[in-house]
Amino acid sequence: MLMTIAPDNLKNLLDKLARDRLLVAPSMEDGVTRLKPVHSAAEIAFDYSNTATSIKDFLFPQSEDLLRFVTDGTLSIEEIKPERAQVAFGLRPCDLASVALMDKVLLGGEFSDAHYQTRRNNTLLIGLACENPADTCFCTTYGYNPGWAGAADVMLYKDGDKYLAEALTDKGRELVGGPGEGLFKPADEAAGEAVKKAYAEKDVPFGKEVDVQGIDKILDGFFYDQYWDDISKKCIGCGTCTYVCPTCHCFLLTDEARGGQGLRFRCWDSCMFANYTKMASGANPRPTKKERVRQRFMHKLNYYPNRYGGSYLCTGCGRCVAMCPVGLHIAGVIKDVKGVKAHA
Amino acid sequence: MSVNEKAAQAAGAATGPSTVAAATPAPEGWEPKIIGFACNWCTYAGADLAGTSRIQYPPNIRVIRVPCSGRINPQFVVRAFQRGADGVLVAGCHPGDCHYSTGNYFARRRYLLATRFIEYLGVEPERLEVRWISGSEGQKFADTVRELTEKIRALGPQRRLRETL
Amino acid sequence: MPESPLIPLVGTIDKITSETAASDIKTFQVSFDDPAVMDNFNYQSGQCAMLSMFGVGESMISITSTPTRKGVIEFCIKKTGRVTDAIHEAVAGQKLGIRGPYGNHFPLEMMKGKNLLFIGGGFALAPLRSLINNVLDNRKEYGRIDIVYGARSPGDLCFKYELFENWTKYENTGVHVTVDRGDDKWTGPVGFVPPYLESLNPSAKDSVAITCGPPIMIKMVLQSLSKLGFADDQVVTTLEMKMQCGVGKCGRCNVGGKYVCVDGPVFTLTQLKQLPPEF
Amino acid sequence: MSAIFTDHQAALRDEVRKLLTDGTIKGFIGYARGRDSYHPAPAIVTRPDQVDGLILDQFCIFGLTKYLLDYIFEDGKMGIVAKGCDSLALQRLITDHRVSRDKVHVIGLPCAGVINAEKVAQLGLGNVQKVTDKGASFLVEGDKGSRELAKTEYLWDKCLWCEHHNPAVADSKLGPEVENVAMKPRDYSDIEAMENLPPAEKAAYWTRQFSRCIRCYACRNVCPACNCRECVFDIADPRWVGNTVKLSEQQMFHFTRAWHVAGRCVDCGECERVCPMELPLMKLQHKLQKDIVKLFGNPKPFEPSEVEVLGQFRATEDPEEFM
Repeated sequence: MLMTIAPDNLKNLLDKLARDRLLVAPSMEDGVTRLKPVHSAAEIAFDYSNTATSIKDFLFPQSEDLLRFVTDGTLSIEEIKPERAQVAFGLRPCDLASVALMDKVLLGGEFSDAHYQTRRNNTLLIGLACENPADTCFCTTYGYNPGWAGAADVMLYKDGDKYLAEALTDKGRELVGGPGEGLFKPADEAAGEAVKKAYAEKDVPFGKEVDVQGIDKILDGFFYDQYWDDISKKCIGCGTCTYVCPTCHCFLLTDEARGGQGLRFRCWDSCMFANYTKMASGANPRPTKKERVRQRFMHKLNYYPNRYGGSYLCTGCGRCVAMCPVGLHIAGVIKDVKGVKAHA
Repeated sequence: MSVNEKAAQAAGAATGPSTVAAATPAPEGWEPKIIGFACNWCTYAGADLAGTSRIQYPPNIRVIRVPCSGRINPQFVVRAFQRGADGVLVAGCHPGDCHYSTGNYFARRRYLLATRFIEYLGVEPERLEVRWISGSEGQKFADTVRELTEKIRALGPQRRLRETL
Repeated sequence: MPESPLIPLVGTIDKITSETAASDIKTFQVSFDDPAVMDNFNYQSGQCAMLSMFGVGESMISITSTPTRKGVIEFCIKKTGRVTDAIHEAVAGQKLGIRGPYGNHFPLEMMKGKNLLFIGGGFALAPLRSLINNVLDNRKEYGRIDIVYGARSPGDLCFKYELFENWTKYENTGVHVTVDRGDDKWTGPVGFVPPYLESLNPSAKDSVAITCGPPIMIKMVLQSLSKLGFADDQVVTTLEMKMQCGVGKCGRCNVGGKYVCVDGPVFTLTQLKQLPPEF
Repeated sequence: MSAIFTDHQAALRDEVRKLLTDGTIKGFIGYARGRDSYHPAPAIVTRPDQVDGLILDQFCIFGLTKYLLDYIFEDGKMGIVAKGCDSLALQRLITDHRVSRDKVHVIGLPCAGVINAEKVAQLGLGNVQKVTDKGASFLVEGDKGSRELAKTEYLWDKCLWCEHHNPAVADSKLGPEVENVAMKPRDYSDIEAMENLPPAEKAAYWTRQFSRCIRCYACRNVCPACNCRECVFDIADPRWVGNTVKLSEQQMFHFTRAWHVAGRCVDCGECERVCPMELPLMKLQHKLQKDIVKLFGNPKPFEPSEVEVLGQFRATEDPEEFM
């Protein structure tokens, strides 16, 4: 069912939510708009194309406590569970799409990641459709669009001076009927659907330039191509692309102990770092930038779709396009590989 | 702290200026913890002399003996603050007296810069003390430790660079 | 039981056996502190487990004991990095964390009724030992068994009690040991494993070769096996990669589209040849 | 001062093609078109057929010299294009004995200032077609509009006080040298303002900045002074900075990084420019610089010298504060 909510009511709702759970929202600080914990709606930026960091920070945080241990003489281990409730507001369609891709890795297979599952359960996702896609946005390349609701519990679409709202899950309906009671008004279904359609069909110029169709198959035979040599030379081996990416999920486990007790953490790691695959013996299967750069793009465009069926491990959020210091980003690689292929 | 702030801190996120240092009073029974980096040839001997001469000074300092003040990487100072020191004393031979001739001259340049830099990052300047204390200056060592302890007692616990585990 | 697969269970090191003269390789017998977990810890030859030294970190180690001898879990560990250093410093009775078992296992079904040729080098005999004891415990189900093993020097030979006492007792089973350099007491063959293997000239007919060793040895052994007429699907080997999670999430142990922690570590040469050479 | 990089693009391509063809160099480090006309990207070409991809325009800011470290263990020369500021970075690497001068062929690029693309990209001029030097301003013509942009407002800050318009190290030069005067004096007023804040406010400021850091190491990886064979942050034991991302570790990281290049920073500003979270990293370096100038009487600590500021002392002239 479609509803509308006035901006003031939305702010009231967010303020209300901030009282009993962690409110995460786009907020501008020193010129950077990123998703961060805020105390009230007053801190929220409502006018932004996309946030510098993604929802990943809160479903799969950069550092996460896994367990506490005591090692004085004996050993005891206590699992730490991320029990806090959180609500994330203002998620763009690319981030909402990324959640499904992360779910496949972290919740799929023989082992399910309990920490991630708990955070998923405890987090209410409120999406906000894109009014003005940035120059670097290319979500439409992957079949998403500026109105894509993905994993959202509630999806909002700015419609003139109000927001069109749709509750998509039980969690979302609980929000509308619970804390949101009296703040939402029923919307005209037909007019609402028209708004949704307009967002879904919104032009994403960069998306038109990048055609991903069939790249997984092309890459099957592209592993040994000279291209990886050429392109990887300019990589500086920083972790920017992987850390701002909403779908990169590689991590490491690390301990910190002081005086017989300590914590084990799970922290993001980056396949672009030289030490990433270096073994204790000193052997490193991916010793140079070439192997590392190739790994990152093969993973996103070939290994992942082959392993998890279909979708690519990229949602076209454009963060790596905007932030890679040397302009080595996935949209460029897709274009290049197809270009190289076309000439070959 | 509100639920929000606790949670925000748990997320490793900034909690805004409201939680910055100083605001929280020192806990009951708190005693300043001071790490003293002392060069082996002068200051350590000076500290020893203070002891054998039975000069009283506060027990708040934990001395770490190093070969030379030139060995004391400012990283050590930041690490000490990170791991719970409320104050740090860096001490070595007087200029001209270095056992290795010139180590303390390099240390002097380094700490002229480092004291200012650490202050610039928001650590109260009183928390880092650099002093030349010779092997015969047992009294100076004791006085330095006493003054430093009192200054830090007045400031309260150092939370600026302290890690939370 | 912890909810997360990343949380280890508490175990104890029961017994430590030094394997080599330099004591840089030791076998650790461990048990879970919870008897119920100990009873339910079912693994197969070729699988690994993640051992935790708290405050230092975790390491993925192959299980060297055989599931046919229940109640014994052993890991053979070489001192190579921070975690293994810490394990080597441990004394019997010390606690550690264990989680697992992880990965696939040696394809026992495909080996049934076949002649088996084991080729190991250095401390990489560890995963093979699990399989060797496994098949020897069911000796009748297999054909001839040959174990070819080499190490740098007599002092570097692992599992001497198995090589020279236990395994030689079985019928129709040959143990062939070589060293790169002998010493004044060594009377056996001297030389690298691949030429030694070729000199033994094992028959490829109805055989499966299982090899484990340092990368350079594997590379040469694979060439030798090919010369001896072994087809790719008759050759089984294991891969080693850096691992953090062990459960196919953390993303670093992949070789092409395969994760060594869940899809490996055991691969046939046929499978291996379909992977990019990033191992 | 009227030179536009684009004027030299053809000459650059010709020279690189010649150098590659006659075997003088085995590869060339330059610029190619990036995601749009405002963001040229570094490019390393090794074959003559790639040379036509090289570009030069007034947005070419990226300091390329650090790439030379990728080739120090290989035979043969690498070619590189270097502005004045880049040549300081190159001198840094040479002075630190990390790059051998005879293994680099430097094509010098006299520079009257690089336009801050991040500012211009906001103006909606579309795809940039042409940039003309008008003395005190640049005329930027795009397919959606043109604007005359005052240099004092639209150049990178470092270009305004730059005193190194002409490359100090070069085997050949593109175009005549430009007049080597700073557009305005080096200015540390923002550093002084920060120094005058009470400790709690300084702490609040840096807490806010450092807690935004994602520890991608882009600042380190782009820095020509961060050229250690093995970086302290990559060493597992002893581990000076843990993997966990929390304020105390971020501070340790940034303190260490800044301190390790104290007195060695060439003031190229690349760390701050590439930071995806826009941390004001040069505020750390400028503080160190300012103090070095004041304390040790070294007027230009950003010019590499054989003995670095913290690797020397003056027994009697250095200030004495620790008696």
